[in-house]
Amino acid sequence: MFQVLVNGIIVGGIYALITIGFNLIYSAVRFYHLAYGAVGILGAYLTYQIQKFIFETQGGGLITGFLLGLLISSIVTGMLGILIWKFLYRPLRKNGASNVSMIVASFGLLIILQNLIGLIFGQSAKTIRLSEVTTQGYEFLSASITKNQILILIVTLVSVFVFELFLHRTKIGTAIRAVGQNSQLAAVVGVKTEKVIYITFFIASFLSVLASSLIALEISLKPTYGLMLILKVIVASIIGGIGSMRGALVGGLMLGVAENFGAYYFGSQWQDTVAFGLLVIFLLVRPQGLFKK
Amino acid sequence: MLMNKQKHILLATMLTVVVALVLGGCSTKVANLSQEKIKLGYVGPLTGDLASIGNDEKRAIQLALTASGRTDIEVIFEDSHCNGQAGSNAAQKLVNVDQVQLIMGAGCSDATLAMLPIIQQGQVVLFSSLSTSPELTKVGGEYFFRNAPSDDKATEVLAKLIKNKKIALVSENNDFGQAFLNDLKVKLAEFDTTPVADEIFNTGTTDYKTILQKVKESKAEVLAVISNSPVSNGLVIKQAKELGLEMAYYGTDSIAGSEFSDTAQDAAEGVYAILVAANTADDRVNKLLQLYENTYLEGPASDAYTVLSYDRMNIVLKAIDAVGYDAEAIRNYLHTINYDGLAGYTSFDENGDSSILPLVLRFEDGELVPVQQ
Amino acid sequence: MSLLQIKNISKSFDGLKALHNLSFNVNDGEIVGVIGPNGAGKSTLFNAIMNHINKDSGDIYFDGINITKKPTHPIAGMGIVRTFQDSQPLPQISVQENLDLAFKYQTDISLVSVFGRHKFLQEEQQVHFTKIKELLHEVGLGSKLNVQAQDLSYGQGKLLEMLKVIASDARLILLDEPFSGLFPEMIKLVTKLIYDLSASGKTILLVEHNMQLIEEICDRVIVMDAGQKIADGDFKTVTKQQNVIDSYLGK
Amino acid sequence: MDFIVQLAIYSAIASIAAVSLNYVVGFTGIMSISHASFYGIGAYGTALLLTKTGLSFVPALLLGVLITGLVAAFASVPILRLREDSLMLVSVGFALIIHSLMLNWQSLTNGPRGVKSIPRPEIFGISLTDKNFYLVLCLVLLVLTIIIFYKITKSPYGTVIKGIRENEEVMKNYGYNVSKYKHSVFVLGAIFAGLAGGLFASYIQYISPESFILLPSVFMLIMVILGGMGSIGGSIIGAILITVIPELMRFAGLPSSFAAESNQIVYGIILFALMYWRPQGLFGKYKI
Repeated sequence: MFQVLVNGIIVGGIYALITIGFNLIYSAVRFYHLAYGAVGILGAYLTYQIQKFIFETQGGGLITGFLLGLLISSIVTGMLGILIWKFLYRPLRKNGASNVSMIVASFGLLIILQNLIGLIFGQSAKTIRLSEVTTQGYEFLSASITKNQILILIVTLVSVFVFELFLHRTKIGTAIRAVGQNSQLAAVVGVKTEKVIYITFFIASFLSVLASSLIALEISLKPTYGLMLILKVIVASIIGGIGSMRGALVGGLMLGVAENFGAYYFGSQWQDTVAFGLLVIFLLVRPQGLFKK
Repeated sequence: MLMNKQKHILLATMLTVVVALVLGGCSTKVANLSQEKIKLGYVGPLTGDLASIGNDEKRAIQLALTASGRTDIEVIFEDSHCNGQAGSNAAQKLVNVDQVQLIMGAGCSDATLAMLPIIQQGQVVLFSSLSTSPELTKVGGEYFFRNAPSDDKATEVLAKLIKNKKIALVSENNDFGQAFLNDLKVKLAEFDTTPVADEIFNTGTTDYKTILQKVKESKAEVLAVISNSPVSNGLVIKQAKELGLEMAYYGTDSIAGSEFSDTAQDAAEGVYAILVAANTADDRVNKLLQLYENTYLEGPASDAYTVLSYDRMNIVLKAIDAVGYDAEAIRNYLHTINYDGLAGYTSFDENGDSSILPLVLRFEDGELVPVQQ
Repeated sequence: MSLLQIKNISKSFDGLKALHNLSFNVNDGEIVGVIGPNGAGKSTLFNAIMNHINKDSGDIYFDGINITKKPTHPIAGMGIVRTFQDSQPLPQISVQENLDLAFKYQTDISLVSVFGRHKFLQEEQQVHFTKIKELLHEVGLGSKLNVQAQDLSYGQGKLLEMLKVIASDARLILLDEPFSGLFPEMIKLVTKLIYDLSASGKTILLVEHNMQLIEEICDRVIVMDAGQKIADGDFKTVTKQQNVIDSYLGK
Repeated sequence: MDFIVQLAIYSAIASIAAVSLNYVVGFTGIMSISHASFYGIGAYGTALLLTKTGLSFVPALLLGVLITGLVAAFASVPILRLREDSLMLVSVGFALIIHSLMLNWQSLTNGPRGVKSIPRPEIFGISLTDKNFYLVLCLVLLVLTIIIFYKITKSPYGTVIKGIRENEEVMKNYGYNVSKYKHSVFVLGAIFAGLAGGLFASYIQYISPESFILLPSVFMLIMVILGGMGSIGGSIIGAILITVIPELMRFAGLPSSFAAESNQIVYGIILFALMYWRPQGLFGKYKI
């Protein structure tokens, strides 16, 4: 039983990490950036490629290869995130596109990105690993956690903590929150909203690559994971409260735990039903989610 | 009123585009008849979850064709997207427009079952190396052949191996998984053994730790993974080892191949596989896998289906040489053939099912080695 | 007997008292002005009457019937219509369709009516229908029937909104700043339309900032400030009251 | 020529679904992504009735459509409480729940193995094994659908639902019971989706949950958006294009190694470009 909770928290941690990025973008530009899942997976593929390059040709260690790959691909994908806003979404918004047409456009982008990944990296699954040997998890309180999971937990906690600090302590952080609250007002007060949106897209894409690469440790990489991830992220962000950072954290964890308990008691084939049942219930009972007023 | 004029122009262009495309369709048909090249069809999952195995099939056909040196034969590859409507369209196009007499393919039973009425009506031979669902034996019809053995043979072998042990079954919630699972349960019941755990997971599931937790609590001695996706097989076994489940692992035919070993890596050690055709003891198989790796710079996602598809192409070539390119003649010829293929001696019974029997193999330091029962 | 009775309704949005036990009556056939500084709660009053927002306390009676808790559409069905502050007609449908929607006699709209035999407008409806056609030409919208409403100018949009009010043939009409943003000759046209309405026995509640128009049109004036009624009477006496002047000068 | 006839049949069935979706999304502004689920319920309803109860084609199809209507009536209560993007999301949630019911309610739907050998329909004794007769059946039903929806959208009722699309609050102010209209629009749209589903099932003679998952709903939405919101002719052309073009791409002779992915990329580009240049679609009058 406790093991199921542990599994839920670890998966939930990853969902939370991605949902934070997703909510950040939503609060800045007010629409669901569906292609966000594919951006993260693209970044994870980059991490895989860099790690393979370092490990096989440069003879570097798996872990150093992974960390270096993570850093490089997060920055590169962060740039990509900015370009996506600047050349794809902003012209649409300037053209007077409504929220609904922005969602439809971003779904189109998701399909394009997913198939580009399929073309470039091929359809077969790729694996990122940190050690040659599959090591058995460490036992404590009748639950076992593997090395990867511990790393995921640590990185999730650290990035959530650093992110909260960044958001509330630094100037840019407050600017992002101001734009999130009310972009017109922020503009009036002199916040350069355009620059803030760039930073938001950079950070969000950075986080999504981080989380997608971590997930790849557990479930390897396939081009179709983008859609799967974004559906989970939407559920988590609605539960937590669309646009709120703390909501993203709680929403992600709740989704992870709910899915795992659903799988445990009803069988894993009902896992998605539990997740989307939760989405429907929250949209009806509390559409603004847990943390929004 | 600009709005209306603009609308009429757009309407007109749209209609001309559609008409042009449709006519385009017909004109290529006329062109085909003039060339005397023999046209074979292939319909399989080139996108979607089974894309990697579909690509294996396609590459195996291309390898066999180049190896045979035949220039008078051309294979038209169509993607079934693992979906009924696309599969039936692909088959209809091949039968109706390309006038093929024989189609290789049919992977996901969605596309297969949607193609069967077209095959039977068009009286074209359908030769599959991927669909193993036992239900096709009855429904296939006289034009349906397959050299991949029906699952009821595999379940027989597996049932004998794991009878009266504490068994945990983890199966994928798709046509292959559920058909195999139900068949296996029936066979196990004959040996009056009932599984201690019976978990089903949706296609595309990636986190199996919670299912495996239930398997752990069921104190099973044997874990049988029933899925035709190499990634799912790999993840289940890897996560089971991470959870410290000490039990014998059994998998099905999609275990042999790079995609599974990449995902499971060293966790694959000691895993039993009930599978067909990846018998590495036969050096023709090794030569083919090596040829595949040299040509495509990566190992096949599944050795079994690559070998079966390779055999299939050679069987079709043999049939055409023997009786000419006519569906009726090929159909009768296939009933009489006993081909010495990489997957073993292949002959077809009256339902078109193949005589090939699955072997029991075991992963020993990265290699699949046959195990004597 | 007064047509509309507001009995000490109050409504606060987390602390801000939008309406604070406000009470007043409007008699049949009267034109009553509602004035007060911005944020005095005028629009909130209209929202409260139409039950767009539910009230914290108090009751509203229309023609003697308690409509406090009724959903918006039955209230409108009883013969009340309201315009929104800078309301424009529905944009992506034609002027004709906008009018049809407001036309009171378009009652039994159901799927059955689509396929059933098309009921011919009774004589009384026919009269009403021709009257609107005339008004359309009068205000210069006669030629724009099939134009998408979004292609009209702001002024023409406001005029169309007034015509929709007339078409609805409602007994009580809540006008929320019908004159705002209009050129002088448009204001004359709207004023004429209001007089026509009043002449045909309609009761009007008019929210407006333009004081001359209020003085010219209204029989009686209610002054609101911070959600409370601070004066109720004819224009002259009310504008002399000290507390009204203070509220406007922002003391 | 069977290939062309089969394409025509699939286009006609897709057009019926697209026109009914346009009635819900284009005319009334209810952004529902669960249309393929009703298409699926219609298909399963008809297929199960045909295979399990031995009913003949016409009663099975009508009953299948009725069942879809009932399910839609229940589903519309939660779905229509929301608007715009949250309605889209709850309808996605509903679609996925229906899909997993199809997948896991094995006793009823035979789960992932789907429903096999659905008999080809017999109407008044004419057996429709011949594709041409089936095409005639589909075209007759398509024409019927067009007439019905044309008549509705041109009638005063049509004006009311267009008014609801524009602004629900204003419509309430004029005394219209907005939720009653939205429910009846949602259910009628679902009924025609069920009809299309029933026709699809008895033509393809095998259905499984895979063909009714999220993607078909999105494809239907693309048909309506491409064709044009609020234009019946537009949705039909959109349906024909989305059904026919990928099949004709088979002739384009693209090397199949990247033909499959490039098809999908073309859809993505169509979606994005449309939202930029013509959000109202080719023939539509209303921007989403």
